[in-house]
Amino acid sequence: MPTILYFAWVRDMIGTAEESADPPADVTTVGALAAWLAGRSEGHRAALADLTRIRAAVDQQFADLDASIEGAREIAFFPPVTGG
Amino acid sequence: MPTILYFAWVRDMIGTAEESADPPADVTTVGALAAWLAGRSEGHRAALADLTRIRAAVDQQFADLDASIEGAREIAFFPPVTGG
Amino acid sequence: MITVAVQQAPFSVEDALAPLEALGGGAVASFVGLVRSDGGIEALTLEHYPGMTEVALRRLAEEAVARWSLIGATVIHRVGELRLGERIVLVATCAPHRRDALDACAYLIDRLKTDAPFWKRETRGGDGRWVEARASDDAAAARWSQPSPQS
Amino acid sequence: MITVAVQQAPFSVEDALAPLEALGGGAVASFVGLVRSDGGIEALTLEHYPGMTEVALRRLAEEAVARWSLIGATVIHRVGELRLGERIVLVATCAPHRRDALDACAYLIDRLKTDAPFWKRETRGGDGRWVEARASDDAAAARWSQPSPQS
Repeated sequence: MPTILYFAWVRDMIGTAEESADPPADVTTVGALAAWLAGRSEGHRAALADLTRIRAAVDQQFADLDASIEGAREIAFFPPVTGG
Repeated sequence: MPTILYFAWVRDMIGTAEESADPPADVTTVGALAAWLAGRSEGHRAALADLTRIRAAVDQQFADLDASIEGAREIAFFPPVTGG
Repeated sequence: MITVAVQQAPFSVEDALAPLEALGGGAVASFVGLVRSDGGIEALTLEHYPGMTEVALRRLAEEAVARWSLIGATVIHRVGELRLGERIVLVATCAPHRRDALDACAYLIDRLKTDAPFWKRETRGGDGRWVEARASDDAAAARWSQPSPQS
Repeated sequence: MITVAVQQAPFSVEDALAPLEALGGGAVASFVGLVRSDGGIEALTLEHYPGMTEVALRRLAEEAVARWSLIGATVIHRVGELRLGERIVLVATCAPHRRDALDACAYLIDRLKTDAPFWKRETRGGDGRWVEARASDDAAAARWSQPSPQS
């Protein structure tokens, strides 16, 4: 059961930085997980409505929406990065 | 009557860092001045024999061999620069 | 030699460069990014993804070291609350040839902007706002993916 | 803001960058060149053309400021006897955009190598020898004469 992390305005909108998730078996990709998480609350829905504005990491590596989440321990959703 | 300056190995070979010169009227360019100075001593001849190895400045601005020395107060001869 | 630090504390450029200078490469290039006022910014808050950040920065540094045969690379990135004029980031490189050090330094800051999990929140007139990513940063990072972009 | 110094004394990178960082540009790039051992060099002696050197360096800095809309540029070059590992030169630039700061920094060190009247004499095994100019330095400086060399 992977840990889900949120950063920056994704976290602000969802209202939590970390939660656990036990998605159904047919949720196998990052994008499918986001869509499934969007049903959890109004905040989740608002934050994850437009996935073009969202980036993700699977086990601390950047991952596309079609990346597999199989066996993942930690999946993070966040806005495009703005460091430096 | 311009002051002539020499730097680096040009100075070492000539044996002086600075001298004055009163070239004849037909010596009007940097290259002609170098050829004329070459006659001053064995050191001058050796240092200024191959002008492809020599760079020059007229009044503290880099100058080509065909640059005019008319009215110049200070003319310098030196090897290609190697700073930085 | 690769050094990566993600820290709240300010850093000294002199101290950051000293280990690179001591490597004997002869050429040390560096870039420092600072909080600038840009239309009334009073402060920046830098958030990051602990754990992933350090790994991402180290990977970027390793790529730079391999691509330009660097002797050393250093990345320091601050997080937390930063005031106007404070240093945010330093990247520095050491190589035997200046062109390698300079190109690798540009590469590191360009890639850091798009490939390390940091997020800026700026404060203006007391109000906070998350900074939007810029297409120009994506373009700057992308130019390093082309073969021989500098030649 | 242009700062040019030709000096025997060592310099601090921290102190050299501080005035540039204080300009509020947000992006400060710098390059430091040091004496490296290169096959047994024990020391370097840097000679220059007093008067002309400062003018030449200031002109290079002015060209960089104009070409990249810099807010500031600093060049410090040491002369006299330098030991292994000592800093020889620092060039640094400040701009609102990192690309301008980085490109102008590369320009300054490339052009300084061919357009400022310094000469290096190296000592190996007690023997002194004037360093020969390198064709690669001419090529590096020449690339800035081409239109839009970086794009």
